[in-house]
Amino acid sequence: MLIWTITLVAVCICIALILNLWRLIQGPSVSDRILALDTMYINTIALILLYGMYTGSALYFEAALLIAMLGFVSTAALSKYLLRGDIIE
Amino acid sequence: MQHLSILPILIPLIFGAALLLPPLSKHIQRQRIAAVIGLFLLLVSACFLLFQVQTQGVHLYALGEWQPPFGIVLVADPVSVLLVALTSFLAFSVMLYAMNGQDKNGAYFHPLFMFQVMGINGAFLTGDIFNLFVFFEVLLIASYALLIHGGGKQRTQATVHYVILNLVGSSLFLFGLGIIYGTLGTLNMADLAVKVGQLQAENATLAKTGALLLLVVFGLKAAMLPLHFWLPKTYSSASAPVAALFAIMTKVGIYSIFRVYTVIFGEHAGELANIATPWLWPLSLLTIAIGAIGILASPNLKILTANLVIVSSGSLLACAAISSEVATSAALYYLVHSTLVSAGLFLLADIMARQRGKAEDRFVRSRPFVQPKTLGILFAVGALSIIGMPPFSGFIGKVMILQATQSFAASLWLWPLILLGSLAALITLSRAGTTLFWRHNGNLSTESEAAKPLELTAVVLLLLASPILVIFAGDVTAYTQNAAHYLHDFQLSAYNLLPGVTP
Amino acid sequence: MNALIWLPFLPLLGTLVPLLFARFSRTVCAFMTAALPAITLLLILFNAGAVFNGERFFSSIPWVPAIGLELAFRLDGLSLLFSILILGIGLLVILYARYYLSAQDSIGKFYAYLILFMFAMLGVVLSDNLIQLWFFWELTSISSFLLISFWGHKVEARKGARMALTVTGAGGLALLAGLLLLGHTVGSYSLQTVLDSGDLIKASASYPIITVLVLLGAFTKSAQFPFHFWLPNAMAAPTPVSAYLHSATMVKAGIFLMARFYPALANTDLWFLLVTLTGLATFLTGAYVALFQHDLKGLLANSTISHLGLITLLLGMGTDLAAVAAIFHVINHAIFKASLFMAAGIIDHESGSRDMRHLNGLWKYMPFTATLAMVAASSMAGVPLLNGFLSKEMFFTETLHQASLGSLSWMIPVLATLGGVFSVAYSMRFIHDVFFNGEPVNLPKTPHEPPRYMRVPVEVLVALCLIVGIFPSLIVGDLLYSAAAAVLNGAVPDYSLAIWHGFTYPLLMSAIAMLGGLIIYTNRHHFFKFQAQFPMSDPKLTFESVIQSITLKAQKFISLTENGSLQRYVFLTLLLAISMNAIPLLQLNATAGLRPEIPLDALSVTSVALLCIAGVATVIWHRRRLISLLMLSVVGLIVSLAFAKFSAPDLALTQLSVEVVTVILLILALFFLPQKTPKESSPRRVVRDLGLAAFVGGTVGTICYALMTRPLDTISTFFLENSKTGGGGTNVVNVILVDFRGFDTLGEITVLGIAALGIYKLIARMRLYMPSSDGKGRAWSEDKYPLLLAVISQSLLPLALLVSAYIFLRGHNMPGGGFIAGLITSVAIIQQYIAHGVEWIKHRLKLDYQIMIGSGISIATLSGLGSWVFGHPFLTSWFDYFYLPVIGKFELASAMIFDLGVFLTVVGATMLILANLGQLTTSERATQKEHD
Amino acid sequence: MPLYLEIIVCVLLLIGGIFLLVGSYGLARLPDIYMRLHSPTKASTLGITGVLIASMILHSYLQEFISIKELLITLFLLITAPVAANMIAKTAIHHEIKAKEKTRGKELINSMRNRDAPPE
Amino acid sequence: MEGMYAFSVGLLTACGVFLTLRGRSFSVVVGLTLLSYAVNLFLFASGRLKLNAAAVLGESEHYGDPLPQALVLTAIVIGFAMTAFAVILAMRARADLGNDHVDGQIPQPKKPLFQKTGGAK
Amino acid sequence: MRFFPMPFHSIMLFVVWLLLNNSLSAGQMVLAAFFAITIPWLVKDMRDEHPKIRRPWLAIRYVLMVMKDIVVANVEVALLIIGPIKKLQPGFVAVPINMSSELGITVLASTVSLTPGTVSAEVSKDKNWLYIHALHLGDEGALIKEIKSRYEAPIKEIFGC
Ligand code: NA
Ligand code: NA
Repeated sequence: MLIWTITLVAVCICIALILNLWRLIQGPSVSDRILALDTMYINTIALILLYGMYTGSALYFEAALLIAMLGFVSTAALSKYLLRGDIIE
Repeated sequence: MQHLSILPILIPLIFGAALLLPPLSKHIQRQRIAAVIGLFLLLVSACFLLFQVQTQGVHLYALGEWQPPFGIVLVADPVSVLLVALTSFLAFSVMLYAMNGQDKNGAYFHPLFMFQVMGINGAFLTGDIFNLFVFFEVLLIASYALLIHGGGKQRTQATVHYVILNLVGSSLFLFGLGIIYGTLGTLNMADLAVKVGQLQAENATLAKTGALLLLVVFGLKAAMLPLHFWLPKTYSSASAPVAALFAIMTKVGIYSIFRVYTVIFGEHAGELANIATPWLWPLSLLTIAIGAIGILASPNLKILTANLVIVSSGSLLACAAISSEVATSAALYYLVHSTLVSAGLFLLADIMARQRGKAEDRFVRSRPFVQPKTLGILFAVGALSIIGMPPFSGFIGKVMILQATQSFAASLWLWPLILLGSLAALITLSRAGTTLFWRHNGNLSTESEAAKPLELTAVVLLLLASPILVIFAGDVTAYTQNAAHYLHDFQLSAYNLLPGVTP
Repeated sequence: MNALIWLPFLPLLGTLVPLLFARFSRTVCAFMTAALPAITLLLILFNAGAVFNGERFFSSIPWVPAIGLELAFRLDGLSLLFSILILGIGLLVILYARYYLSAQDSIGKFYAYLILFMFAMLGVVLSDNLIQLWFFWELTSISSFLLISFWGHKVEARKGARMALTVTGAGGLALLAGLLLLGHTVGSYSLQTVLDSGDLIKASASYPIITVLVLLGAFTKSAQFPFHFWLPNAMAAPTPVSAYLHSATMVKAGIFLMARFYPALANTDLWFLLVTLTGLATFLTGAYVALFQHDLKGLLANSTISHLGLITLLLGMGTDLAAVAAIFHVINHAIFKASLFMAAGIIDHESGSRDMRHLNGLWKYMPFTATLAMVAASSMAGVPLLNGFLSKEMFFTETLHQASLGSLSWMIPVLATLGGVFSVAYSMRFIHDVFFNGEPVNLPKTPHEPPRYMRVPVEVLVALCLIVGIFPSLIVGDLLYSAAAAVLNGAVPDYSLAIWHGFTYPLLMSAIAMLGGLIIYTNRHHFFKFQAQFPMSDPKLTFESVIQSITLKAQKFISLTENGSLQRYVFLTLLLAISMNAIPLLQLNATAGLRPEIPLDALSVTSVALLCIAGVATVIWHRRRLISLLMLSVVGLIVSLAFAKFSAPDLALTQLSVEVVTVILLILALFFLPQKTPKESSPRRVVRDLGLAAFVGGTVGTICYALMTRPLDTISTFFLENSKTGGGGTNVVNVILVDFRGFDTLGEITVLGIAALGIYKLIARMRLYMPSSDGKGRAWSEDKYPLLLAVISQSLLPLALLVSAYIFLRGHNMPGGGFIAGLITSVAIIQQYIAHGVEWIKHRLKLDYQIMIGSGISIATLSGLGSWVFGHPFLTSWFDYFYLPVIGKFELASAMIFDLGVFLTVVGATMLILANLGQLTTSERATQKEHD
Repeated sequence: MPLYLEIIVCVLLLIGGIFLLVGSYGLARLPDIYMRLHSPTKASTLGITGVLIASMILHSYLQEFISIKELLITLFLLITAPVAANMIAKTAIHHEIKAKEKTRGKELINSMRNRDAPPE
Repeated sequence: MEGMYAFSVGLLTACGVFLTLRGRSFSVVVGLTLLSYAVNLFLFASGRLKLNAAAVLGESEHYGDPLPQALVLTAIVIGFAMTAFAVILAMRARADLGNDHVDGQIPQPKKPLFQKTGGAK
Repeated sequence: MRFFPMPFHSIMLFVVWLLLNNSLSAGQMVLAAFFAITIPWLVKDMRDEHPKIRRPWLAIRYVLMVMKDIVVANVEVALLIIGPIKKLQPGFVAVPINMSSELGITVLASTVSLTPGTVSAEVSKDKNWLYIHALHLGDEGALIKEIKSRYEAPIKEIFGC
C-alpha cells in the first residue's frame, strides 16, 4: 500500500512539475516564471523526500533541506534583480 | 630525500598561499623577496631531483601512502624531472625580470605566478590522468589570471578567447576521461597502459574515442592546427613576464601527448597502438606550415615569437607522431631549447618595446635603443637560436628532429617544412633585426629608460642556456636519449611503476 | 698534430682581441688582431711540408654523438690551400682595413666580425664531419651578414646583407638536408668515410636528391646563376669585406664544397649537367653583366660571379685535369680579385666615388695604385705572364677536351671563348675607363695616392700575380698538387704549369678573347645603347618585392584564417574533436552492450522531459537572457535530482549549492551586460551550428549509452573496502576526496582560490556602466532592501550556519563535507548582501577573504605535511577514535583539518568574488549610454 | 510496519500530494500573477508539510528512533515562503503587471508601487 | 533508463555546444554551463548507473562506483571556478571594450570572402 | 548577556542541532551547546536591533493558532483554486497597521501570507500600511478587521510594541 501510495503521489508531483514547467515557459511575466521556479523547488523537495521514503534511506534529507534553503535565496536574488537590477549593492 | 619529488609542487603551493597571508601579503618588496627565495628553493630542489633520478632511477611518490593504481602517485622519471627543472629555471629567471616593476601592475602577481608554476610542475609530475586534469586546470586558471595582469583592452580581448577555448577544452578533457574510466576502470597512467593492452574489441573502440578526445585537448594546449588560433594573440598581448612563462605552457600539452600516446597508447597497446599518429602527423605538419606563414606575416616581435612557438610546437608534435625513441629524444632536446629561447625573446621584445616609444616592437622605423649593443647581442643570440642556426642550440634540435624521421616518405614531408620554416624565420628575423636596430629616426629619447640589470640578467640567463645547450650537447642529448628510452620501454614506464604487477 | 683541433679556435679566441684593444690606437688594434691569425697561419705553414708529402692530419674529439656530430678536423691539401688563402688574404685585409675604415667606424667591432668570419671559414675548410661542416658553413653566412651590414644605417647595406643571408641561408638549409641524407646513406657523418664511399653514394636512390641539395648549398654560396643576384648587392659592405668575402673566402666556400665532395658526388651525368650548365650560365651572365656596370665594385662583383661560374664549370666537367684547373683558378682568382677590390676601395676612399662615369683619368692622380690595379685587372683578363692567364689557358684546354654534351659539346669551348671576350672587355673597361678616358667628372674629392701602408696589401697580391704568373710551379706547384690530390681523393693526373705550351687551340682562344674584348670595349657605346633598351631590373628591388609580396600573401592568409572570430575557433575545435571522436564509432558493432538496463519509471520520464524541455528552452530563449537563466536553473535542479536518484547524494548536494552561486553570478552579469542578445547570426550560421551541435550531442550520447550498457571492473572495490579501515570514514566518496585522492582536492581548492584572485584582478580596474533602467526601460525600484527580506534574512543566518556546521562535520561519514558546507556558508552570507547591501555588511562582518583563501590552502597543505613528521608521504591521513566521559566515543581525523582548509578556501573564494563585485557597484549609479 | 502507521503515512502522503498538485494546478490555471501567488505559498506549503510529516513518521519507524529533522524543512519553508511570495509580488507590482479585470482595488497597485499610503 | 539518460546527456551537450557557438558572452557562458552539466552527467555515468546504491558504508546493500562521483565533485568545483571567472571576465570585457561580443567588436555585415573573378573590370 | 547575545536563537540552534542529528547523546548535546553559543556570537553583529519576545507563552499560543489557520485557510484556498475561477473575486486591500517594529511587521506580513487567502504584497514606506492581495475578497472591512484583531494585536503584545 505504501509503495502504491508513494507511486501515486509521485505521479501527482510529476504532473505538478509539468504544470510548473508549463507556467515557466508560458510566463507571461518574468514574475510568473520566478514563481513557477519557486514552486518547482518545493515540488522537488517533495520528490526527494518521496524517493527517500521509497528507498527507505535517510541519505536524501540534506538535499531536500538544501533545496529549501537555496531555492529561497535564488528566488530572492531573482526578484531583487527585477526590482533593482543590482542584487548586491 | 624521500619527499624530494613532491617539492616542486609543494614549494610553489606553500609560497603561493603564504604570499596571500600577512606578513607578506601587503608589502611588494617582501613579496618579491619571498617569491625569489621560493623559486630559488624550487630550482635547487628540482636540480636535486634531477640528480637523484639520474643516480637512483625513477622515484614513485604515493600520496597518502595509497599505492598505485589506487592512490595518486607522482612519477619523478627522467622526462618529468627534466621538464620540472626546465620550468623551475624558467620561472626563476622570469621572476627576476618581473620583479623590476611589472609585478606591480595588478594584484596578486606573485601568488598567481607561484600557483602557475605549481600547476605546471604538477602536470609534469603526476602519474594519474585525472590528477593531470586537475593540474591542467590549476595552470589554466592561473594563466587566465596572469594573462589579464596589467589590464588593457587587448589583454581582456585575448583573455576572453583564451578562456572560452580552454573551457571548451576542459569539457572535452572530462568527456575523454569519462570514456577512459568507463572503459578501463582506472586512472593511474601505468595501470591504464597495462589495461589498454587487455581491452576487448568493442571496449577498445570506445577507449579509442576517449583517447582521441584527449588528443584534441592536449593539441589545444600545444597549439596544434586548427586549435592554435588562440596563441598569437594571447602570447603577444600578455605582459612580458607572463608571456615568457607561457613559453612552457604549450609544452605541457606536448608533454602530455608524449606521455599519454607513448606510455598508454603506445606500441604495446594492441588495437590502440599509436592511435594518435594518423591525426598527429598531418596536423603537426600543417601546424609547422601555418606557423611559418604566420612568421612571415608577423608585424611585431611578440607576434613573431608567438608564431615561432607555433612552429616549434608543430615540430614537437611531428616528433610525437613519429613516435620513436630517436624522435622523442629529439623532441626533449628541442623542447628545452625552444622554451628557454622563446621565453628570452618575449622578455627581450618587451625591453626593446619599452625603449622604442610608440613604435614598440613593431617592425617600423623608430628612435634608437638606449642599449643597442647589449640588446643587439641578445637579439642575435635569440634569433639565431630560434631559427636554428649554429652556433646555438636550435641547430642541434633541428638536426635531431630531421634525423628522427624514419621513412623516406616521412622525410619528404617533414624536412621541407622544417627547413622552410627555418627559412621563413631567417627572412623575417633578419628583416626584423635590421629594422629594429638600424632603421632609426630621431635621436635617443630621454623617455626611454635602460633595462634594469636584473631584467637583463633574466634575459641573459634564458638565452645563455642556448650556447650552453650546444657546448654540453653531448651530455644533454645523452640524457634525452635515456629519457626517451625510458618512455618507450614499456617495462620501465608501466610495469615498474605498478608494484606487484608484472607482464 | 693534435693541435689541429685547436687551430680554428685560435681565431675564435681572436674575436675577443679587437674588442679588448679597440680602445687603443687603430694600429695597435690591427696588429693585435692580426697576431692570432698570423700564428695560425704559421702553424699551418709549418705543417705544409708534410701535407705536400701526401700526409693528411686528422684530429677529433667527441661532441654530440647523438647526432653524429664530433669536433673533427682534417688538414689535407685542399684544406691547406684554403686555409692559406683565408688566413693570408685575411691578414692583408686586416692591414688594409686599418686604413680604409674611417674614425667613426668601430674598428674593434669590424675586426671582431672579420675574425669571426675567418674562424667560420677555417672551420668549413678544416672540417672532417658533415654536421660540423654545416655548423661552420652557416656561421659564415651569419658572420658575413654582420660584415655586409656593417654600415647598418645605410639602407643598401641592410637590404644587401639580408639578401645575402636569405639566399645563402636558404642554400644552407638545403645543404643541411643534403648532408644529413648523405650521412644517413653512408651511415656515418665522418667526412672521410663519406669521401671513401663515393660508389655507394652514387649507387643509392637518394643520390640525385643529395646532389641537388648539396649543389644548392654550393651554388647559392658561390653566387651561381640563378642565385647570383645577391652578390652585387653585397657590395654595400665596406670594401675590405668585399675584398675578403668576395674574392677568397665566402663565395669560394661553395667552390670548396663542390671540390670537397668531388670524390663522393662528382663524375656522374647528373653532376655534369647541373654543374657544367650552371657554371657556364654563370660564367656568361656574370661576364656580360659586368661590362655594363658603372659601379666599380659592381663590375668586380659581376666579374667575380663570372669567374666563380668558370670554376664551377671546370668542376662540373668531370675530368681530373679540369679539377686541377679549377683549383688553380681558385688561387689565382683569389689573388687578383682581392687586389682589385682593394684597389677599388683605395679609389673610392681617395676620390669619394666608385662611379666609372665620374672616375676618369686617375692615372695622373694615383699612378702607383693605377699600375697595381692595371696589373691585377690584366691578370683578370688573362693576359700572359700573369697568373690569370695560366688558369684560363687550362680552362680553355679543358673545354676542348670534353664530350659530355654529345654532339653539342662544341658549344662549350665556343661559349667559353665568348665569356673570355667579355672578361677582357670588362677588364679593359676597368683599366681604361677609370685611369684614362679624360678627366674626372664632379668627384667629391681630389684623388690622390692612399697612405703608404694601405697599398701594401695590394702590392703583395699584385706581386703574387706576377710571380705566380711567371714561376707557377715554384710558388704554387706543391700547393696545387696536394689540393688536387685531395679533391681527386688520390691520383693526380699529369699536368704542366708552364707558361708556354706552343701554339695551341687554347692560345688561339685566348687571342680571340683578347681581340674580341678589345673590339667590344671600343664599341661599347653600341652595346650600352643596346642594353639600355631593356628595362634594367634591379635584383635588389625584385628580391625585396618578392619578399614583400610573400609577406603580404602570408598576412592575407593569416588574416583569413586567424580572423579573430572566436566562433570560428570554437567551431573548428569542436569539429575536429568530434570528428576524431566519432570516426572510431563506425567500427562499433552494436551501441548497446550486455549490461542489463534499469527499467524506466514515470518519475524519470518526467524528469528527462523536464530536463530536455528546459534545456531546449534555454537555447531557444537565449536571446532573452533572464528567461534563459531561469531555464538553466531548472536544468541544474533536475541534474541534481538525477545525481540523487542514481545514488550520489554528495553530488546532488554539491550541484545544488554550486547552482545557486552560479545563478547569482549570472544575475550579476545580467545586470552589467545587455539584457538581450541582438539577433545577428545568419540563418546559415544557425543551421551550421545546429548541425555541429547535433553531431556533438549525438556522438556524446551514443558513447554515453555504449559505456553505460557495458559491464566494467574498476579499482573502486579497493576504495569501498578500505574506506572505513584505511580512511576512517563511511562516506566513501568523501574519503576519496579527502584521503585517497586528497591531492585532487588540494588542486581543486587551489583552482577555486586562484579563480577568486583572478576575479579580484578583473574587478580591480573594471569601469562598469550601470544601467539606470531595466531591459524594457523601466526605472529601478527605489526599495533597495525590502523589509521582509531584510528581517527574515537575519534570522536565517544562524540557522544556515548551523546547517553548514552540520554538513561539515558529518561529511566524512555521511554525504556532506567542507566544500558543501563552505558553499552553504557563502550563500548565507550572500543572502545577507542581497538583503542588506554592502555598506551594512562592511561594518559588521570584518573578514579578510584573501587571508581566508591563503589560510585555507595553507591549512589543507599543512594537514598533508603533518605526515612527514611521522615519515609518511604527503597527505597520509591519520584518524583515531577517542573516548571521553560524558561525550562518549568520537573520532578525530587529519582529514577534518584538510576539510577545514577546503571550507575556508571555498568561503574565502566565493566571498572574495561576490563581495568585491558588490563593492564595485556601490558607487553612484551613473546613467551611461549603451555602447552597443 | 503496523497497518495503522501505514495508513497514517499514506493518508498524509496523499494529502501532501494532492495539495502540491492543487498548488501547481492553481499556478497554471489562475488568470493573473497576483492570484497565482496564492497557490504555492499556501497549497504547496501545506502539501509539502504533509509529505514531510509522512516522511518523518516513516523514517522514525525505519530507524527505530524518533526522527523529526524534517520539521526543519517545514520551519524553513514556513519562514521563507511568505518572503518569497512578497518578493515576487513586489516584482509584479513594480512591473505594473495588470491584475485581472474584475480585481477590486486595482488602483492600489500604483500606491504599492510607490510604497505610499493608499489614496483616500 | 540508460537510453533516456544518454539522450539527456546528448541533448544537453548539443544545447551547450550551440550556445557556446553564439557570439555574445552571456550566451557563451550559459552554453558552457550547460555543457558542464552534460560533462558531469557523462563522467558520472562512466561509473554506470545504479539505483539505491549510495556509496555510504552501511547505508545500502550494494554500492555504486564512488570514484566517478568523487571525480565529478572535483569537476563541479573546478567548473564552478571557471564559470565564475568567465562570467566576471565577460563583464570586464564589456567594461573595457564597450560591448559584449566575444570578439570585442560587433561584426560588420561582411562582404563575400572571395570576390568572383571575371566579368567585373 | 555576553555568552548569549541572542538567547532565543541559542535555544533554537540547540534544538535544531539535536533535530538535525536525531540524537540526544551527550556528545551531540555538547556540540549543540557549543554551536548554540558560538554561532550567535559570530553573527551578533550581523543584526539590527529588534524587540525581544516579551510574552513567550502568548507567542506559542499564537504559533499554534496560526498553524491551525494555515490548515483551514489552505483547504479553503485549495477549494477556491479547483473551483470555478469565474466566481473568484480577487482584490487588493490596504490594511492600516500601527506597529513600528520591523520584526513585528514581518511576522504579521508572513502570517497574513500564510493564512486567510491573502498574500502580503507590499509595506508602505512609512510602515503604516500593509498591502495585501486576496484571492477571494468578500467583505473588505471584515478582512481588515480580522487581520488586525486576530494577528496584529497578539503580535504587538508578544513583542510589546
Ligand atoms: Na670613367
Ligand atoms: Na495568507
